[in-house]
Amino acid sequence: MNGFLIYAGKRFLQFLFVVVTGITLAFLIAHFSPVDPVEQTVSLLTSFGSTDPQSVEILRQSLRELYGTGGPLIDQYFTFWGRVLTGDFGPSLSSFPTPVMTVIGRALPWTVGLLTLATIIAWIIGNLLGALAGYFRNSRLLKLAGIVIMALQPIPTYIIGLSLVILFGFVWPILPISGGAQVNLTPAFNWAFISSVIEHGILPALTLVLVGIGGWFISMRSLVSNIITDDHVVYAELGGVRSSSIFSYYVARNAMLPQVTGLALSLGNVFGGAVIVEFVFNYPGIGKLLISGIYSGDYSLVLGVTTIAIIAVAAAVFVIDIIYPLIDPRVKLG
Amino acid sequence: MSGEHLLQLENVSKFFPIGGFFSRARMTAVDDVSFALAADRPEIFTIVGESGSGKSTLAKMILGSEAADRGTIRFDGADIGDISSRSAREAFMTRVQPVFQNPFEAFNPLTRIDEYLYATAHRFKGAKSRAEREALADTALQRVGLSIAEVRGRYSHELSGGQLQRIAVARALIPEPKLIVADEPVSMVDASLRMSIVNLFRELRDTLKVSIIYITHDLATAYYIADRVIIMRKGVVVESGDARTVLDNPQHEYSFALKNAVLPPDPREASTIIRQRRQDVGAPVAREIVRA
Amino acid sequence: MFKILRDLLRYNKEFLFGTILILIIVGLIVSSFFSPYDETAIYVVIPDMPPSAEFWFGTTSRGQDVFWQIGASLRNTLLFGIIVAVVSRLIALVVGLVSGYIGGRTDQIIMGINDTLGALPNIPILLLLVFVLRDQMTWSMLAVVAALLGWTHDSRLIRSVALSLRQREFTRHAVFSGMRTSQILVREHLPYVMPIVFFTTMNNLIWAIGLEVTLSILGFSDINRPTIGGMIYWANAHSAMVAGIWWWVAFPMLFVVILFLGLFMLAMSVNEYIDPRSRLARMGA
Amino acid sequence: QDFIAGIPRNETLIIQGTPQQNADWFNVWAPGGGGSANVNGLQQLTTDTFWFINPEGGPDAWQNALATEPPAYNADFTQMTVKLRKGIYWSDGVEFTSDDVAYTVKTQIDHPGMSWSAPFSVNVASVENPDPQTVIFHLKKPNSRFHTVFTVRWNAAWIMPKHVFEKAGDPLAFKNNPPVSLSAYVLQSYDKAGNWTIWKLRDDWQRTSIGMAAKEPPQVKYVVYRAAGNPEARVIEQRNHNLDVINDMAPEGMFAMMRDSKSVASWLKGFPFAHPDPTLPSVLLNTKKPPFDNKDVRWALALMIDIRAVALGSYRGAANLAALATPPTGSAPDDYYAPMQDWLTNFELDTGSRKIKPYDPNISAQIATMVRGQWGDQIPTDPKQLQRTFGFGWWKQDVQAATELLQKAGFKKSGNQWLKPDGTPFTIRLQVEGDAIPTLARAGTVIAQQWSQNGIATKVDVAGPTNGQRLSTGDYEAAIYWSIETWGGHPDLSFFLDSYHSEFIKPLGQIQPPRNLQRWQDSRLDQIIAKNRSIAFDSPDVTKVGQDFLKLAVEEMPMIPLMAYNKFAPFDTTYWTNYPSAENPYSASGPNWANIRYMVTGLKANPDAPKN
Amino acid sequence: MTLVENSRDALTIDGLKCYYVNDYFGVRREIRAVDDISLTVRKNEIYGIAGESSSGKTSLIKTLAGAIRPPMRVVGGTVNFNFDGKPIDVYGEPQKMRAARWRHLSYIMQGSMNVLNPVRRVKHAFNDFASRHMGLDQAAFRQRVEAHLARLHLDPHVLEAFPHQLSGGMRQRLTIALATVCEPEFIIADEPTTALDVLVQQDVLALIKEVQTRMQASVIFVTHDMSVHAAITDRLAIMYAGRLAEEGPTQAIFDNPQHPYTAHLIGSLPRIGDTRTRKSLQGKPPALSNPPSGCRFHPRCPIAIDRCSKEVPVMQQSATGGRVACFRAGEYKIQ
Ligand SMILES: Nc1ncnc2c1ncn2[C@@H]1O[C@H](COP(=O)(O)OP(=O)(O)OP(=O)(O)O)[C@@H](O)[C@H]1O
Ligand SMILES: Nc1ncnc2c1ncn2[C@@H]1O[C@H](COP(=O)(O)OP(=O)(O)OP(=O)(O)O)[C@@H](O)[C@H]1O
Ligand SMILES: [Mg+2]
Ligand SMILES: [Mg+2]
Ligand code: NI
Repeated sequence: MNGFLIYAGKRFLQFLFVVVTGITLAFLIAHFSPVDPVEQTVSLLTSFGSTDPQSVEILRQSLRELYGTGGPLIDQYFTFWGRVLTGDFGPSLSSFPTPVMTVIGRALPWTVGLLTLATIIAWIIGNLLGALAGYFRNSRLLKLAGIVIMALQPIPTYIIGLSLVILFGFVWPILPISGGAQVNLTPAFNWAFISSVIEHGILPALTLVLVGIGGWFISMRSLVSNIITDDHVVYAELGGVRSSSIFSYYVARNAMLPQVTGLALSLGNVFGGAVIVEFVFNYPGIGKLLISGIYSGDYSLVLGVTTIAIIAVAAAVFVIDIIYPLIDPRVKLG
Repeated sequence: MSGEHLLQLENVSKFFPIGGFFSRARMTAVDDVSFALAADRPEIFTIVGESGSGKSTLAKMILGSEAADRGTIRFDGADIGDISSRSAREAFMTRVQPVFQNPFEAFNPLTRIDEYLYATAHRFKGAKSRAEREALADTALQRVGLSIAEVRGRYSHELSGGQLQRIAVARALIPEPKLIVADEPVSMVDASLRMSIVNLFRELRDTLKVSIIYITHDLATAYYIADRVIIMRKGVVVESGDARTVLDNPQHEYSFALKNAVLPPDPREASTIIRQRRQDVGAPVAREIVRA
Repeated sequence: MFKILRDLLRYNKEFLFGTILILIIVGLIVSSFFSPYDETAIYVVIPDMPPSAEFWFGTTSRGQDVFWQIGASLRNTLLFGIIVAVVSRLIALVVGLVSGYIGGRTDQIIMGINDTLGALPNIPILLLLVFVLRDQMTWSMLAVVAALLGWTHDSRLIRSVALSLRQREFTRHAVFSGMRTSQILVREHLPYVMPIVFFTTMNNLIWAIGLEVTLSILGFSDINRPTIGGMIYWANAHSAMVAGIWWWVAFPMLFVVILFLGLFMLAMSVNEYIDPRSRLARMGA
Repeated sequence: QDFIAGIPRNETLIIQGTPQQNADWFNVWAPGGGGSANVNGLQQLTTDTFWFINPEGGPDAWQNALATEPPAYNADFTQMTVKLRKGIYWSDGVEFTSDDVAYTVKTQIDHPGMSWSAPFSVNVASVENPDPQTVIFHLKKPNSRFHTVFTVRWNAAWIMPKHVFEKAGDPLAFKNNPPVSLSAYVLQSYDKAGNWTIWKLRDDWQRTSIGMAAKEPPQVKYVVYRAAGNPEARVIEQRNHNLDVINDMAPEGMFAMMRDSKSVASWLKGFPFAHPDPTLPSVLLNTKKPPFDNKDVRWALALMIDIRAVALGSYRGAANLAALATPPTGSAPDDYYAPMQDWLTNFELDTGSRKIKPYDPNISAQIATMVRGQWGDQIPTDPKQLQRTFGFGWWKQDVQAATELLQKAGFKKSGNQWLKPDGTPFTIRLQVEGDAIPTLARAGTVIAQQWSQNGIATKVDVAGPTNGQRLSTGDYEAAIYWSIETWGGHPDLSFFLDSYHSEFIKPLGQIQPPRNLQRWQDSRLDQIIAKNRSIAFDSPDVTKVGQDFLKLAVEEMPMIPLMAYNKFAPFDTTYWTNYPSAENPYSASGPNWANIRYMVTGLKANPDAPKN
Repeated sequence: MTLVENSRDALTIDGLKCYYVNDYFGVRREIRAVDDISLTVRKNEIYGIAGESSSGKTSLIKTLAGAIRPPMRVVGGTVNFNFDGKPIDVYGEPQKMRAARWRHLSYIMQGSMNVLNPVRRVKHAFNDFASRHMGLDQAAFRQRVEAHLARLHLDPHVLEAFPHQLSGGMRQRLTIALATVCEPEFIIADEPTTALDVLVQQDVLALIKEVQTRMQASVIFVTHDMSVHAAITDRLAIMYAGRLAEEGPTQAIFDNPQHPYTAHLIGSLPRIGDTRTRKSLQGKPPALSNPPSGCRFHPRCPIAIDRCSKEVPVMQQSATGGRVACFRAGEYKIQ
């Protein structure tokens, strides 16, 4: 029997377990939320107009029927799974009757694009600098870089974002500070649109990168400083192996392995959106959608987003588990 | 039948997967090895052989830290694969103690060396107080030419290879086990000290009735102390028997070659052997090295 | 112990700086107990005063002295962060080490749970829980919930190290030395993962504080309690950044930065202390 | 890069909108737009109905839109006849007729869940359209306020395009994209991601009610509704001239704008610059929860408040105080506040041990004096003017009287903590929304502090999105929110008052219909409401009934009115001028008000605007 | 330095002192692992170092190889190499030293099983260490390496393996291959054959000898295995407690050890076929943190005299053509 297949099969079962329990948990929590989607719609429809109490009562009844939010939890649970399996999360309750998938589908590319890019950039820069700083411990420049990065890291995303907004939107207004692309530009595969998307992505991405680098930096630095005392590194130094090779193949490469896992998980997390950044830059992403779903009690939407997020993270874990033995030869299958 | 044996290996084999991740190939590290140590007659049982022939793997299986893929290993009549409960495991460890091959690997670089000694004294000898533990450790260390004072508070990288090996031996002595599995325990020790450790083994066998599985490349010491020897090559036992008999008069061609390869401690003879060897291997690669 | 400290301070510049920075923070926190004003009281001083001799860090639009607010906020936020970090660290350590060391089925089950929690998106789950639990959702409860969400990644990391340690010869040696599983985990493996624990603690602390801030910005914190997030929330509610009351935001941030730089430096040096190899390397350098 | 691609900036008005969760949904009659619906220009620029009321009041507050005249009821208010304008066309060239109106009503009755389905089914027995310009509504029961369903204050029942919906299938699932417009603007383009929607002036804008009302051709050719991000970003966007109309911001932000920017216009020229909305932030007291069921307790809580601190804390002093249960905006100062000053001044309260006159008519003036230090000349000196900006008077903080009232109610003080008659400490959780309405949260913390200082330990609870639901289920003790909104431009209080009737009150835990969130129940109140139902909307008696209500509310103090909801809404004059202001209140100005169409069509291009 | 061009000396060590100085976290400990050692290694010779375990052999070698890391510290003395007539002061010219590594000087560490990068295939190590010194194209280089490995009885496919897949002996051979493949003119080897079976050991020794002869290289070879010294070294030094006890032509040392410790060491060697009980030395090796006064061997020396405990014997010309540090040189005989 091929050991790899057994291994992969086991991992896959674990993946299924994670997805099923994760989604079940999310389902329960979402359904226990006291925010009632019907009430949210009612108050939206009535809060500014003259409101005849009788009409409101009728409206409530009809919405309740329309949304189908009644019924025992267990039935809803099975209906929900039925939907998940067909990749359809039913209608969004706050955008009734537009399907949740349509709503998510509009926001997803923005978030995923932005976050994937920012995550990867932060990962590369953070790890590179962290590895350099761990290896060349006495370099002043790197020490300084370390201090700057560490100083930036604890500053809340919100403040960094806002500072960038003020800096590049007001003090030196060279970049757009809000939205995903220029106003009145239709999405198309042309330079005007793409350049606009890039331009609008710079500040949010920069925020995410500035915030994200620190974690990678500090972990990489500490991994590296552990590794440089290993015999094989010492020996390579004694062997006159070029510093650049030692750095990349002996130090960075060995320290990189756990970081690859980290990257995969972060990429899995991309599907959860970046609430604060989207909020600050008014970026049309999934995080904002999710929050508004929570606010409006639209559990279909919330569950849609969380389900995708859970599957993404679990898949990332699964994939990394599968390929890890390929990148770390020491790992045994088991 | 098995009750008479301290240790009994029956047709033990071990395989390792080799090659790429997706390949099904495997290599046989230990191939159908059987032998037994008698319970009533302690002996020094030596394993010699080619490097990579599975000696350490065999040792690991005896210690229960690798499972045999085929065959059974019994200690005191019980299959060591069945040892699972904590107390059984503990009992096993009081009676079987290892000395690992690579002293630089055998000690955690982040743990103080004396911790190992104290833990052993505490767990297997019930030494409660610190003083008791130190005393036990010191006694053991003295036997290998060290003292607790030299070891106390130090880390493995602060000690020489020989010191580490001796500490490892000393530690294994503390529980007064019935069986010591020593994987090249003196490879990094000078000849004089080596003799004293080897003498110590002999003394343990004679006075404390400890059996010792002694894995080594040093045929001379093997000859010096071993009761029985097995010679391994590519996982297979090619020859076994009374140590002196086998080494004096090896039957298998590999054993023979091995014995003949032993360098005598005499410069004239020894250098002749090496010179001979150089010629056997043939002319050196006749190419000038172009230096970059 | 005292000697260790003295040596650390003498040989290790980072430790010295780190200590100084942390002392600043500790001083500020301690001083907050002697604040002349009730920390929750508003309009106790003239609002919107820029930093001056009287008000070192200025005053807020709510008539609070930023200096005293920072002390109290740091205290509360740090308390929150530390609870989250400590609880989640403990879980991560126990789970990671045990799972990695024991391996096999136990490992699979534990990792299944681990991954499940890890896959749950934090913010929405927290928000939903805040809704569901409402009044029970005190800050300490929140800390516990955050701690329960915040360990999964790190335990996986720790586990991966533990897995490789399990294969090492010294682990087997330790077993045969009679060390108990707990001893092996604590004495043999823990030091190896200590660097991980340090940096993940820092990251976790930062995450926890970020969480606090995020929840505050989304309007879900207890606005009666001064915290760093709370300060940002209120500064926000008063448009401090555009109104030019920069000191309301800048000083809290400054101290958060000081705190973490201090922690960073301490972690670095203590890390080196724990690893005898680099400990010695330092001394010669 | 230009801020907007493809359309000239100087013909464009940029208005703050909200991100559209469901951007391609343009069906206002069904609830599909997502939590952010209605603030993208759709209802503001493309819909129309019979009448509008300008919340700012004034003689022209009533505006006939699709109707040519006010509603005509029969004597017992069971039938309403509406005369429609001729020559109005949908943007696709189809003429608007009474058929559309009848269709609107019928379709909605047939489809529960549509936005105005409920009021139609409750009220309308049948609709009759004898000719294209006449609609007659036969009502199920007498209703003197039925026309308000079609009267826009913020929005109202919009008329549906029959020719479109007829072919559309299920009107609840129909996206209505692109929407056919009945008003002066049509959809130009929109962002699928929901960040902006652009509307264009119709070529045949004259064939709309707004075109017919306009004295000059509208100059705004394009209207951009855009989600402009968080408050800081909005300020920056406006200062970069990328956002002409901001809906609301923190007072401090507004002050900074007014201080730093030359191109900003505001409702009031000087401090506090704000626009008072016809909503009334109050301390709502849950009268179904003891001890708030006790009027003396409620009064004691009111008297513990130092409103000056609240004004400073919430609005930096820029508050328009309200002692009466109606917002002091639009026509209310003239209809209610001024006439009732004497009554207020002489109002006596029995504390149990003595009678006091709690009203302090000078309190607004005191606030004015407090802020004059900072704002100097900007603060008016004319008392009348002062009343218009800072409100009339309020209750004077009187801790002694509050103490007496509490004692009268059986409370005891132990140390600095009041104990309830049963001996437990009197503590309050004061609920605020928090994030969306920060000024009220700010007011809440001040009040909480004052109550705490005076012996009632009070904690502020941020409810966030659960606010509405907790209020309507009665799951709160005290809250800062509004339960009173008015037409602003009309003295009739039915806008909220009708729903205060005891017949609608639900037990705690069940959902209370909007408005009477404090569940105030009083037979005298029921009588007042019955009276109001029986008289016509424009009857002179309306004011009289209103005053009775206000007096009763003072006596009972079911909620403690604080002030008008002051909105800080700066306008950028770089490209457009003639924004509505206190001097020229020709229109409502809030971007989410459907009434803003009158502002959009009333703006004048700034001749000094940068050319592009 | 006064190194003459083309001097016959490949390495000159003068008064070298190298201590482990521990003064940190409250504990002060100074271990004099290398204490005042002077010696020279000539071109084209194999210089063996033997000695008691923990007598400072590894420490000495590390110092020579410029591989010291704190807490080890060179307290005094100099180390000079002479590569191709170019002198290099190991601790004066780190730059030059760096450039010389593997090209002129290669080093096999003790415990060499651990020196290979655990996550890279073995072949990469060859590329990193050796390929740039050899100026061969990829294929030729590979061929060359494979040929080299073959002489160590290593199959070419080990190049594709990861270190953990190989046995201790295989790894050790690989490090030897790594250190010899460029055929440098100076090789420092610290117990390179401990994990090898005798057959393989022979080949390794043959290889080292081969390389050495061909390149006229110098080798410093540390091992406890006196037979190995006998087999390949030209001269042999015996260390005891951080000092040199004796140095001389290998043959002479085996035939006629001058220092009582040397004599004892030679005497305790077992042989196959010889089962006489061998006595090991009385007492234990001295602790280098607190070495005995005078001659460090005196507490264990069977022929010690008073003077031994007071005066430090210096290295002097011995009767057999080497040097010895003993007041009673040549007086002790093995029974
Ligand atoms: N974890 C493993 N995975 C794959 N192969 C292994 C593993 N461990 C050992 N082997 C292989 O098993 C064989 C036997 O190894 P073992 O360590 O037992 O040899 P040994 O006889 O102890 O050799 P030495 O004398 O060199 O120490 C070797 O070929 C080795 O490559
Ligand atoms: N890093 C260190 N810190 C402190 N002491 C050390 C350190 N490394 C080695 N020592 C000590 O220095 C002495 C000499 O050690 P060294 O490794 O040079 O011995 P050796 O002669 O090579 O021994 P072996 O033959 O056993 O390898 C020993 O007492 C050892 O304990
Ligand atoms: Mg082995
Ligand atoms: Mg050594
Ligand atoms: Ni409003």
